[in-house]
Amino acid sequence: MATVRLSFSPAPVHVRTARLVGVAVARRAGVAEELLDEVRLAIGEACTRAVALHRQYGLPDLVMVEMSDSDSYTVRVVDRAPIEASVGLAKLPPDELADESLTDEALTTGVGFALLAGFVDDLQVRPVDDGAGTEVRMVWPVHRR
Amino acid sequence: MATVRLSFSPAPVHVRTARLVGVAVARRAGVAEELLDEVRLAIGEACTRAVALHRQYGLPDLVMVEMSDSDSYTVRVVDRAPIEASVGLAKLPPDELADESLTDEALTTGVGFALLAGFVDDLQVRPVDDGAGTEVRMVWPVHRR
Amino acid sequence: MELSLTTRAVGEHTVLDVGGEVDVYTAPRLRERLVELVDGGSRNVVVDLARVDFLDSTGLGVLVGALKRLRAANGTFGLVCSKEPLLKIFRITALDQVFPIFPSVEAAISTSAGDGDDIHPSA
Amino acid sequence: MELSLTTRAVGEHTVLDVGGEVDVYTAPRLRERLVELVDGGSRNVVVDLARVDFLDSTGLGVLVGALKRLRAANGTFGLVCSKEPLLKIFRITALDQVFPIFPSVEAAISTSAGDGDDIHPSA
Ligand SMILES: Nc1ncnc2c1ncn2[C@@H]1O[C@H](COP(=O)(O)OP(=O)(O)O)[C@@H](O)[C@H]1O
Ligand SMILES: Nc1ncnc2c1ncn2[C@@H]1O[C@H](COP(=O)(O)OP(=O)(O)O)[C@@H](O)[C@H]1O
Repeated sequence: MATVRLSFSPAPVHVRTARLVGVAVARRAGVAEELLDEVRLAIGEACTRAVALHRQYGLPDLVMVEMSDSDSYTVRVVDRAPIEASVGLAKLPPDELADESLTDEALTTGVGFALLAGFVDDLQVRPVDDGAGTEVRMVWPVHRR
Repeated sequence: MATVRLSFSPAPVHVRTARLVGVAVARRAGVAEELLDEVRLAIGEACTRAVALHRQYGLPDLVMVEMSDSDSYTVRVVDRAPIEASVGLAKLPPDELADESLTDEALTTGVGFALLAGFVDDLQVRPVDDGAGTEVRMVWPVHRR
Repeated sequence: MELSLTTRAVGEHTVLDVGGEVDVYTAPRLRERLVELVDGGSRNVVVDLARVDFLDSTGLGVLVGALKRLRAANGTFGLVCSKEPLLKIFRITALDQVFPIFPSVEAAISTSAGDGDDIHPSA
Repeated sequence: MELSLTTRAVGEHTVLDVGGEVDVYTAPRLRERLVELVDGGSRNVVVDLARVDFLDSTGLGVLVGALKRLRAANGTFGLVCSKEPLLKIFRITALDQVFPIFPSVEAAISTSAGDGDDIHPSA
């Protein structure tokens, strides 16, 4: 199996491609059927966040999703935005969710993070090793056939 | 739209992922529905050929498929095998196809090339610019919505 | 897969039937339609999510936007959803505490009909 | 999508019903099955491609391999295919001049039955 890497221009339509590939590769890697909805949602959220950041900072760079399987199914979503951007990742309390003062973007970001954190048991968000950017790393167990 | 790039370890299963992505991106790029079977087949053949070459030469490098759309839908499939390998690309005459002396690999390669040449009007096979490898470049028209 | 949007009037209510995938690519169309409804005078809006296959944070953000807009206009906003995977998404984001969520269009309509202040779930 | 292989006996013939995608990933399983059939004594083999959704050069290579194997064993080998997109693949590769291709299993069986030498299409 090893590695499948998908890189795409930061446009919403390609987030669909990333979900499609992420789930197809997960299925083949042996991720349990009942986890695939969560894999789809989590990869979608991580990519949506990356695309939003690239657009916000006007970055034409491709967003990268790397899927690999060895003992587990590991998905890394890498953006190239300045690190401070990842500070937006904080779970919002319910009473603030529908608050007038909260912008739509902040709400969507907070909700996106809640979904990532809620659906992915093994989640890491960290700066990339080289240059600007953040990596969202998600790991799911696989059942070997 | 711009660019979607898929890179994968040289394993047969990933050729399926490449077909899936290649057709999904083609559809969104505005390639006519009646061309999608040919796009699927051609991308599959180009990737099958690249995977076979990497395995033949024992190359762990990823095979790369790049899809881009501007005035047309352009797909580049890039392998990293020595250039002499692309010499295998020759259409076989019918009376040789079932000949005993023809190896299974040679037959499959010949048939694969016949499919590529037969289904893709705008096809180019050329060495990559940097290092070893061959690029199979296929172009299909798009209808703008 | 593609987003489908169908509107129908049921008494005082406007029911927006949503189908397909509501994500970062299609959510802008949902937002547009909801804004149109409110601008067109709808004050009691029910969004039926029964035929939604996929909903992400962008879609949820659009629904919260509609809730706020109707609240500001003294209207009501309710969601219809009975699929467990989708309900889980509302629970995980705590948005089940923000939206009135009903198991059927009938329940949504009978609960919030004419009750302009009841924008919060009664539970 | 996944490859499906079902074998049945019809008189002197063995009909192998193939479904799904026959490509670089699944073709080895088709090859294995065909080798098993010939090794198991089948001499008149008909491969029904009616339920095949996708066939690539690797799949075609496996079919040619079976043809050669049966020819060497003095048997017959025929394909059943009536879908135009698939027929086009045989035409483009000139393999329509190599395989006997029939519009139905009945036609395949009645044409090649017991005729051990008629491995080439009569056209
Ligand atoms: N992210 C999501 N957003 C909206 N609906 C979803 C999502 N994920 C799954 N669903 C819905 O859940 C339904 C059932 O999914 P499935 O994985 O079969 O769960 P279950 O086994 O609980 O029925 C799907 O048809 C889809 O409509
Ligand atoms: N590469 C292929 N190998 C085998 N069958 C194919 C291939 N491409 C298409 N087909 C078959 O052709 C059928 C019809 O394809 P479609 O694109 O709808 O063509 P048409 O419009 O001529 O019916 C598909 O269901 C599939 O079974």
